[in-house]
Amino acid sequence: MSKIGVFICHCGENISGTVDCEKVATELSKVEGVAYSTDYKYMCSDPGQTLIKEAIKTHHLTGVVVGSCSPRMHEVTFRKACAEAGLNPYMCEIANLREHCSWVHEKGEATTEKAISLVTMLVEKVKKNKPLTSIQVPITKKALVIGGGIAGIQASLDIANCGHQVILIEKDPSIGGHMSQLSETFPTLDCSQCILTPRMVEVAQHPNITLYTYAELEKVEGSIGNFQATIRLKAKSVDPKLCTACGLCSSKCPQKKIPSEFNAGLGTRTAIYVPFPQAVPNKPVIDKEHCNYYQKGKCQVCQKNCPTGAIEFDKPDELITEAVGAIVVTTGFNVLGTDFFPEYGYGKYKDVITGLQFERLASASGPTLGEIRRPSDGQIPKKIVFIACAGSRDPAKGIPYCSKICCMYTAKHAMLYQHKVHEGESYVFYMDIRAGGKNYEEFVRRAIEEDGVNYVRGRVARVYEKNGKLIVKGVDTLLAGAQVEIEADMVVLATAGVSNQGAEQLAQKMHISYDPYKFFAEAHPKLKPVETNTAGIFLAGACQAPKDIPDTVGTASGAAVKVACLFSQAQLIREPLIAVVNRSGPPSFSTCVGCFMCETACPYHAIEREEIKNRNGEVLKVVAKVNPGLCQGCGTCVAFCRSKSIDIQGYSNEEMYAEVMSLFNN
Amino acid sequence: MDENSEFEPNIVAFVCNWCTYAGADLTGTSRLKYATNVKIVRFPCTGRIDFMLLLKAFAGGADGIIVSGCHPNDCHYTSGNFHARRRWMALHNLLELVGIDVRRVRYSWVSAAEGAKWADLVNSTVADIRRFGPYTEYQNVAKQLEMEDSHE
Amino acid sequence: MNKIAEKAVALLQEGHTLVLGYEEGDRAPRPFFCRQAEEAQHLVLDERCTANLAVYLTKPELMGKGRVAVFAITSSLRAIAQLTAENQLQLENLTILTLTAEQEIKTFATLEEIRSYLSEVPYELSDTEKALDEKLSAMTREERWKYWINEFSRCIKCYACRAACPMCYCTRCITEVNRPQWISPWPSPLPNMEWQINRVMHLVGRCIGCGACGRACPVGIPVDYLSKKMLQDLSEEFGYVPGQAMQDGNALSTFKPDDKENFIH
Amino acid sequence: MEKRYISKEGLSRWFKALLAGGKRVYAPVRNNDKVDFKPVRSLDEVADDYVQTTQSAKSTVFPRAEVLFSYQKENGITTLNDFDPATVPETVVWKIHPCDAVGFIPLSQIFNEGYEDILYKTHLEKTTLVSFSCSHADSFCFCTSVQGGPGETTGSDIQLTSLPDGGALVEILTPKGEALVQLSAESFEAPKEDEDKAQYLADVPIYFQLDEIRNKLKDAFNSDIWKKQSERCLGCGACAFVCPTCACFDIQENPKGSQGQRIRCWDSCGFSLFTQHTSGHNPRAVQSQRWRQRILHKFSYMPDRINIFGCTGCGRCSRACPVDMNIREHLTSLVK
Repeated sequence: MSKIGVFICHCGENISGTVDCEKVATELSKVEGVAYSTDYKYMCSDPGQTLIKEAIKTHHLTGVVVGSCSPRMHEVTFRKACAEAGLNPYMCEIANLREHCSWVHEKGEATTEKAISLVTMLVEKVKKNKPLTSIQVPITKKALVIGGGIAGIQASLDIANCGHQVILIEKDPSIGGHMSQLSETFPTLDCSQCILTPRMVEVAQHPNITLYTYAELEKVEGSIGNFQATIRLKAKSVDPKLCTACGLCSSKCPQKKIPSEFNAGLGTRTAIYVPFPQAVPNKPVIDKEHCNYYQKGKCQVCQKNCPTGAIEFDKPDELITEAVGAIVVTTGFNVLGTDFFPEYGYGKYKDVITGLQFERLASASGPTLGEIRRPSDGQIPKKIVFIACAGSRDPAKGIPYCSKICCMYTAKHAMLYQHKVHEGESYVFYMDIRAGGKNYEEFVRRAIEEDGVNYVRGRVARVYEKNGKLIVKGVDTLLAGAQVEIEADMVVLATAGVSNQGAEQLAQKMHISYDPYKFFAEAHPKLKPVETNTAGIFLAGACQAPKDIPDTVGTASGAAVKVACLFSQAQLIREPLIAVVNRSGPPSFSTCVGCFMCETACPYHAIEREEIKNRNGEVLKVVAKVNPGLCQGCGTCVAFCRSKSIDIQGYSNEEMYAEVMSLFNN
Repeated sequence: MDENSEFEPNIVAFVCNWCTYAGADLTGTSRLKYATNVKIVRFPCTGRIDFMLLLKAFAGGADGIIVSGCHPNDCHYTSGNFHARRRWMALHNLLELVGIDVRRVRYSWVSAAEGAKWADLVNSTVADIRRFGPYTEYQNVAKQLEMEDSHE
Repeated sequence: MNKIAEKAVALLQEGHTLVLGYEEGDRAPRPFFCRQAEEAQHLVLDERCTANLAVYLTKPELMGKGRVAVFAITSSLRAIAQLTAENQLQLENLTILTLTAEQEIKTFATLEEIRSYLSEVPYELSDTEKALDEKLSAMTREERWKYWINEFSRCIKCYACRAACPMCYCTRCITEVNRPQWISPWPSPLPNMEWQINRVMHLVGRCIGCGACGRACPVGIPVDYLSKKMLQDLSEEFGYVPGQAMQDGNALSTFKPDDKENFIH
Repeated sequence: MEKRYISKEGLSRWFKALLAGGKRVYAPVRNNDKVDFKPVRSLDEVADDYVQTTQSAKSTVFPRAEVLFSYQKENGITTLNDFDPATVPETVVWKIHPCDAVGFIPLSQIFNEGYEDILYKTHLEKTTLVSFSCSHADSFCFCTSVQGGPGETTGSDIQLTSLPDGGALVEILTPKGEALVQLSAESFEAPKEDEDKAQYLADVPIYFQLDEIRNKLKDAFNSDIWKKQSERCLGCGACAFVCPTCACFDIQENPKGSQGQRIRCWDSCGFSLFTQHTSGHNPRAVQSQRWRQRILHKFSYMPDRINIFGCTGCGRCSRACPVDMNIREHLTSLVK
């Protein structure tokens, strides 16, 4: 038999100004199951809370309803008070008499009647409430960071510096990512490698970081606090323990014409190679696709030349499984490749290049050692055209979004060109200049005003070759659509940033959401910018959307903090307001029939499959089970389940039914 | 009409905790006034709202129902409101098929910032239901235990 | 011996423990459980066979542990495809056969084969269903309410509609849930309607439109109209085609961010 | 038993008199292809040209749902409103078939065995059964095999046999029947002496010997036949709900705040939930056990205990079954 206590707060005069609180308390005392009912000036005050606590003890209350301000204000306060008096906090409910009643209605009988209804509703609900206990999930305090670009590096270092173990995996032979390919960085024009490489070394040497390069995620099982990640360590064909990085193998390798990924195709490399001089780890790998031995069965020149016998052909990939408590995804982005701009002649004319290729030309470690030279003939271009928004903001190209970084790097490119080719002329075709960021606008102004870059607002319609020149045809929309034609020596396309190859498959492996452009989706675009819908999996950097370095590093540190917060707890404590699939004895075990349609209804992939077995281990039934670590308590599955086999604690079918039907009891 | 001018409809609102409940809180803190006829039931998410509760409310004697939650793309749980919307699309269609007065169910998106919209929603719903009159058509059938009464 | 019987004998000899088909009944062919070769001669399969045999496939006590063959008519195939998508059937334990328009016996090896066969047989309302639809669509809202309440008031809650439906395989139906008692168990007009609304809502994106519910109703309430009409009204928006399971789940367990409605303001 | 003749006009006059007396009159009414008992206001509404109504007339005496009592609690005091016999109206069931009328005999025995069910008793007392002998039968009818017949008068208060002239031969069987005749005594004439009721009765095509079947049933509990017979049974309640003798019911609560009703409503032994225990255990876990129960209850347990069959041969269950579970066929197959 329920013994419910009802406590009506006057909230000074905020409630009692329009609601007859005394009458509400009196009427509620007549409701079946109400053992005690009273009103008081300030229920949330110390004496008010004491009143509740005393009543719980004196009247052996089984439930409490406080008629006061919004539960969003003081639900926690009153539940805590109940807990202190020995009543399960989830046996306390709040009727919103202030925001939903006294403040929105005039003084009068109808307002008091409504208040009585609101409290009665919660009395009927609390009669059906069940005591709940918080959910405790153990945590493996080790994080997995996927992707060794600047985001992954930053996140790994932050987590590691908090004293937690980190496993960092990178699919390429070296960490560093796109940032290692950049020349200078905006808006300060400091050398990218100069600021990055110390971090790369720090990662390699950090006692809390285990680095696996040339490694990819195979699969993930488990949930927040307790993931099992299977990692594929791709065979490098070189034993890093024996290799001294002397470089003899590379210099002897007969395959010398492989386009270098690091140089964005502007240089070449060998089949056994270190991607760039500052690579971490600085040990070569054999690119099987281009290696004579792997492709044709003979060569082995590297093996013959290796002084330490480090070459190990035909070693298979290795799969390792690591238990981790959290995952940070920092797999970065890519830039649009060839064939995408036939109208700009990319892929057709050697001197139409991407922004990333320009970075390599401008980089001191690049194929031209930092001199801006045309790929076609090595001449220094006298006139150069930069085309912004190459693909971006172009729904016709399927990319309606802004790639965000192009305005800034284009300004930087033009500036670098002007610094390196003093007599050169540079033009930038743009749609809008988006230079929102600290010192960004000033940077663009400097390019225009100090370095004399010509900014032309308009789109380029076509680029074609004529007499050894690249003719850039466009319009200047600021000059009322005047036709512009520039005879350029080189054209640089600020191609759109797109999601990385394999992003979709990776998302599916981890059960995280992604947008139509295969960028990974945040749990909330504003308030949960580094979380995913899967608890325990976080995002940082350009895998979410194109981002510049400051934003990337910012989100990486943000994600690292989320991981550190999780790891700072002895156990993960969660509110028990989660869904539960019923269980009963044999022969049914559960009323769930295992249609698993709830699986797709759940935004959090919290529905798992449980096999119910007999003593001989035979599977009798497969039923749904809610992972309490993943469930966020939205209850979508509850309303969806046809047999009502799933219910949600705190908002159960019985509770909600009683609350609603109380309105119609008379 | 005149008989109904005195009629005070009984309306129940099923709202989500994160948007509409908070929006209604904002109506309160903004001291915007609205009719007393609507009582709010708080759900974690519109995705949680069982369509049977709507039918039960009508059977119990509700003259009108408001169902409201976060705007599309604003769901606290990302997609609960999208699931809810589909469910309502199906339900709405079915209720029309069997001749239930769907004008009495008002679906809305009210965000936590739309305190004024909540007040408007309540007031316009109350005004509409007052004009439609009590939902006796449904309530009379709800009272019938024996079937023979129904078709005479 | 007809070729259905011959095939059944062969199936039994191949090790099937049960061949599910039809035999002559009092008014029309009825479901028949052929477990012995001697019984196979009773089997028939023609356009008079309307019962949806898929309803039996989810009853373990009838199916047993052996291999089962089923002579499936089009609606049974649709049900089998949907039941498989709902994890209720393991196709590897089933041999599914049908009689094609050319009167050939066709055996399906995979779900994809069933789906591709079904995609050649578009689903649409019959003429009588269209006539009822026209009649009801022409009614005012109040007339429709009177019509259906009058119909539902004749319901005796025998649950033949549920029992005959291949998609109603829950071991505990919502009507049997009593905490809370969503639907009053006695056969009064309103609980009868509530039951039908539940039944139809539970079939959204799942109903395969076989009409078994309507045929089963002993008092002749056109309950199948409701689920079929919903199927017709919503299939386009929800992208549901009977027998062709949806991409990533059920119509009501998935969504499009740009789902179109005109009543949420 | 008195015999009379009533002309077509007399019938019409008498029927008006019944209604004028304030009685509730149930009669078969056509609704599309189904005919069922409904309250009527004129003889024109009454259907003819059918063999059998979909449902029996038992709901007139044993309603599908009925309030046993209601209660309310106010200011701590609970008031109980018990079933009030005075609220039950005088009722005439017009044009039921002999197989329906005779069905009230086993029903009464079930409801009165050891304890008199006041609701059932009151309903039956206030109900007068006007049966019409059968002029048509179909292949589902088998009344003659279960001790009945198309002109069987047991259970009826009055039996009419329709004559080609539109009038009817009247057999007044009980004082209740006599009272009904008295409402319009002038409409009744002396019967024609040479009129032979038998010539107007239907020829029931199906007949089988039940004795042998009953003998077989004695040891049939563990037989495999139930499994075989019930294979296609879907487990719905159609057969039980259309049956004139099925009497199973459930007791349910209809609470609303601090008031409520206790309701009795029909139930069926064919439902899996019927015997399910709270623990989850179900002594009749599968449909074959439930089918066995249905047959044994009607043809073995009832005759053994209360000396009457739980079947009147009306054939409704066979007609209503969505999968053609023909009871005659299953009974006769027991002895094949």
